[in-house]
Amino acid sequence: MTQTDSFDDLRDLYQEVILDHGRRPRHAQRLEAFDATAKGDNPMCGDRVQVWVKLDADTIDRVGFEARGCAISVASADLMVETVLRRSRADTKALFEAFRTLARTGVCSDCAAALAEPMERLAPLAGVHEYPSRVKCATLPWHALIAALDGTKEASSE
Amino acid sequence: MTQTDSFDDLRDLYQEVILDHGRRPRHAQRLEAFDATAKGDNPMCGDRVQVWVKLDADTIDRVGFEARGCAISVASADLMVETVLRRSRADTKALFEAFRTLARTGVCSDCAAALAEPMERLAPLAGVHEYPSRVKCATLPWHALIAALDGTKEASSE
Amino acid sequence: MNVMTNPAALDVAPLDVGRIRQDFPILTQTIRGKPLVFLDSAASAQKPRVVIDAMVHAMETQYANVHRGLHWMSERTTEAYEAARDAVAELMNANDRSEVVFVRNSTEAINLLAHSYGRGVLKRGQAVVISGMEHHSNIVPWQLLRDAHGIELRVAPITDAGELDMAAFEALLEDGKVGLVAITHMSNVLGSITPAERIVRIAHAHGAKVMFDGSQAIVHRKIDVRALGCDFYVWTGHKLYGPTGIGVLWGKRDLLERMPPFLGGGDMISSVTYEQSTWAAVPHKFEAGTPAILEGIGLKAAVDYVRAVGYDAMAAHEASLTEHALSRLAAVDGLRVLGQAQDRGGVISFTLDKAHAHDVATLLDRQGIAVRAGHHCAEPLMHRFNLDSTARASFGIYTTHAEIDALADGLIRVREFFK
Amino acid sequence: MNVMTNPAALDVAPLDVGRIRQDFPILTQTIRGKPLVFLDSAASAQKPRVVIDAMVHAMETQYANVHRGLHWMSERTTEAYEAARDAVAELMNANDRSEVVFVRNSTEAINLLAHSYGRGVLKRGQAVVISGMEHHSNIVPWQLLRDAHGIELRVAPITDAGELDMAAFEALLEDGKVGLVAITHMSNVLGSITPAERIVRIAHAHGAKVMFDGSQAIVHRKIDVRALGCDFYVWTGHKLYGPTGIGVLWGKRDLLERMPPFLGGGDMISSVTYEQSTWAAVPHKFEAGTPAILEGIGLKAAVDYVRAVGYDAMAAHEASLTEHALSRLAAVDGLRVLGQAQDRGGVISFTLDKAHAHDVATLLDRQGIAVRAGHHCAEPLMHRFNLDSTARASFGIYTTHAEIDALADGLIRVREFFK
Ligand SMILES: Cc1ncc(COP(=O)(O)O)c(C=O)c1O
Ligand SMILES: Cc1ncc(COP(=O)(O)O)c(C=O)c1O
Repeated sequence: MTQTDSFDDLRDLYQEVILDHGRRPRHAQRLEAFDATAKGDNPMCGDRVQVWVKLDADTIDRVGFEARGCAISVASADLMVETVLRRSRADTKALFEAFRTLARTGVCSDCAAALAEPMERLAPLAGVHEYPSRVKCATLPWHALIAALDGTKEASSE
Repeated sequence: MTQTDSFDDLRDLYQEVILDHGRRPRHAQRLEAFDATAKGDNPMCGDRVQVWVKLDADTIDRVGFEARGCAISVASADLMVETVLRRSRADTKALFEAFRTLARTGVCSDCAAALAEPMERLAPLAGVHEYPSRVKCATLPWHALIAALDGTKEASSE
Repeated sequence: MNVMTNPAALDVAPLDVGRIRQDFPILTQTIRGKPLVFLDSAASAQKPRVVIDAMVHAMETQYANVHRGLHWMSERTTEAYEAARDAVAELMNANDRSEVVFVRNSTEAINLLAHSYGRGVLKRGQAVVISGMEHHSNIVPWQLLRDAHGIELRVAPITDAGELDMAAFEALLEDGKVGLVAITHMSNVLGSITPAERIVRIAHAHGAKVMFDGSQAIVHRKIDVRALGCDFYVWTGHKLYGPTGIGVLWGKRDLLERMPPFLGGGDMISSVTYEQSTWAAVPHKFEAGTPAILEGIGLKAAVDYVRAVGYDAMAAHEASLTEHALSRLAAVDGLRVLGQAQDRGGVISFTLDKAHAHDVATLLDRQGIAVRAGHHCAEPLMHRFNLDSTARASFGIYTTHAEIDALADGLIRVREFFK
Repeated sequence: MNVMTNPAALDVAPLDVGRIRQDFPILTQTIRGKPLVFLDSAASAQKPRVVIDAMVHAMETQYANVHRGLHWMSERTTEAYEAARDAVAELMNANDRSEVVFVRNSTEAINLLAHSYGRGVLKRGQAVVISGMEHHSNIVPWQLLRDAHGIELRVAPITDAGELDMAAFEALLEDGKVGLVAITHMSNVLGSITPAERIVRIAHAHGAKVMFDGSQAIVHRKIDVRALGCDFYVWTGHKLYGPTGIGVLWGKRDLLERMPPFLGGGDMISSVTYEQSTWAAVPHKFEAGTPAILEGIGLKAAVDYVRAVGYDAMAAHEASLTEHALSRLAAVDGLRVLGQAQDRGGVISFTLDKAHAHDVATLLDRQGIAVRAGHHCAEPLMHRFNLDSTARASFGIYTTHAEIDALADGLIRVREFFK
């Protein structure tokens, strides 16, 4: 039971990359200078996240976040930041839709080819589709990010 | 189907005496002179009855009633009058209890011996015990009578 | 009398009643040694095997409380329960699944509306219009609202034929004070179907919202809330071959969003502190506490079943039964049918001279035939026709023409008996 | 820690858990290939065969709407449904069956009370006291009452151990303004059982009525409302091994009689005219519309089942499970149990350092173990302990010591995983 491979059954959902980003998120910080910010709130479980965005014209230049929640929501926020940096608003929204499909269904078969590479980074989160209630943990930071880009102050993943 | 004996299945509940008293009640009248009166009301089905009582000291001298309801409630009211005439209040209440048992259970095995003869007159109503909701039709006039004797104005068989 | 459309004209395969009856285990029962002839479906319908099985399957293989569980059983149960909302939304052609609020029954749905729309949106001095043929469940909640909140209650009269008096109805709306029209879509006593689209047009023209009590109508007609154009529509699961304990309030989303909650508690909140709580989004805002989970699952099976049978086939079958019943009953000496609406469903109330309705019901029961007798929770309607009670026969998809013949024959016997 | 009475001391035959488990078909399920370890009974309990069978039997052999039918099916269904009232009255040692009002769940029961007692009997300026460990269902209805009706809401604090602070509680009552104390009989988060008799004594001495939220307590303790001396007691069927969709409000008859109705509609009236309606006698005054008939029938089977097993045996079994669990969990590194009440039932909330409660629940689920995670509909209580969420394991009569070992072992794995 204490052998590493005995965690196989747990690992399919909590892959190493999730554990790692959940434990040591690289982008968990409030930005000093930012163009937009929004909060996300999952009333069903109490998860909360805030996202700050610095833009460079239409391109996302920096993103920081503060999250209070489970490993999945923190890891998802951190991976999200890495995925959207230097992307346009439109690309980011397309990524969100693709990720939402991935999180809900476990695959994103009809995702645009252009998204294939960035989506790879998010692939470790595909396992949440088995847990409908955890899907919201994974998508919550994205909801907040999109809300910030849209100029809405609050998002809910309800 | 039009032969008389084909009604056997209906007759066990609606014995001839019930049909007869239901159709042509002998005591369905408002008394001009009376000592007590009360109404009875079955809100579940809309049956209504009013009973008037003339007393001779402690003895019931005359009873009249007006009923709006089914054959069973009218017949029961009429048979009730015939049963309680010239009886004391106490006897009447004992009869009511005995009748209530009869109507609910179909028998009154532990009825006081003294009641055997008057109870015979009420025996045709025993069949209602198979119809819990019709039991109330049969006991409604009794509730009104007892309410009148007790000086209460209204009774409900709910 | 024009009883709905002629089945042939509808171009649907006629209902195979024999096959349908095999889906309802209870129909093989005997009553007092006679085969059960169940003509009380308007009070509550029998349950098909698929409904029973769906509930049993949930209890035996996947059950837990819903919405907040992160574990397998809870996830699966939540999916099954929420699938009922999808099924209902589709059944009614709702814009959105969030417009479907689950309640216990029609009665609770109307009370919810009387509370949350009545106290929360209507203003003192406004009026609510009901009709002269409402079930108590669509009268009393508005009386309570009237007495507690100063909302006027107006009653649109009905004609001797048992139809809504449309001129009088419109006149009631003329002063512009009416905020809500709450009217039955089909009378549980007369069988009359009200002209829903016209009611909506008139009400909306006068600035009033419309709620239909579809407790009966949903069993007989395909309900398309978008086509009807109404604002709220309520019905009750147990009459649509589903379990007891679950009913539906459908409402337009923006209206539901404007309404304050009704019951407070778990599941309907967004956050709670002692000072203040905030509410979940619709429909959850109106669903406090552990919902009727198993009943939702059973209701989904009922909705699927009804859709598989098909409303066209059901309506045609019932029209044919009703036509047959009206003609057979017309031949019973001393029998009077209450109401002669042009547009009617499979519910027929009647009186028999010389025999009180309760005696009629009991004597029919003696012959294995179940009909209802009484005021049918519609006392004011009874009074309108100077009656205290009627007997009522009502039909479901499993009702046969032979059962209607049994009813007519049974009534002839009752009549002879009381001659 | 003194967890209830030692089973041996109670002199009852220990529960034969193996036999009990055979009564619950769902327990043979596997989750992700692992045997189901269901430790979420406090959210909703599984259903024994007898409950399933009772509901199926009704749907297959005797079903119709209740109370108004004069025919066989309706008479039999009414008897079966009303027998549930007798069973509940006996279970709780009520004075009278008419003191038992059927509602959907605890949440509706409390809302009914907040409406009918709160608006109908309490006066503006009076206060209601709840405690610091209430479920949202016993918070939000009183907030709605406060905001709509000017009733003050007071919160009796709890201690760090998770017990009601009795001195502070009594102090809240001192000014004599408190009309009602509405307090949980057992916390669904901490497992704490509140000192019901003392609460009643203190409240009554200050002129306040007492309602207990027995949603959890009824599952673990024999409830004798006459011995408790309380005025109202509410619980919910689905936690006592019964179906969803049915719950109980018990109230002293004279109090119920003084309360105005809550929902209006069929079955709760005595007579209806447009001008005015009058109400049926209790309990029917509070039961508007077609009740949860099948659920009442299922609840009766559940009550009979629980009584056959016996509360003494159930309580002893749960005490033994709880003791075992507390000692096994104490050995898990970084695990903290919330609350250390002296008197407690089989519900244990805990946190694990390094792992969020949701991750704990998901990782346990991966091992076939169902626990709940979140705020457990008790946000203010969470905040009291500076938490957003905990994981919670809760036990039923079918829970085994081996399942608790599985939980402890599973948690050790989770802890390792997140190390
Ligand atoms: C203490 C307590 N009160 C109230 C409730 C609400 O019960 P229900 O959701 O059945 O209304 C629960 C359970 O959810 C509970 O544990
Ligand atoms: C027209 C109508 N409205 C309302 C109701 C009330 O339905 P429920 O008792 O299920 O609330 C009924 C049936 O009883 C009905 O026929």
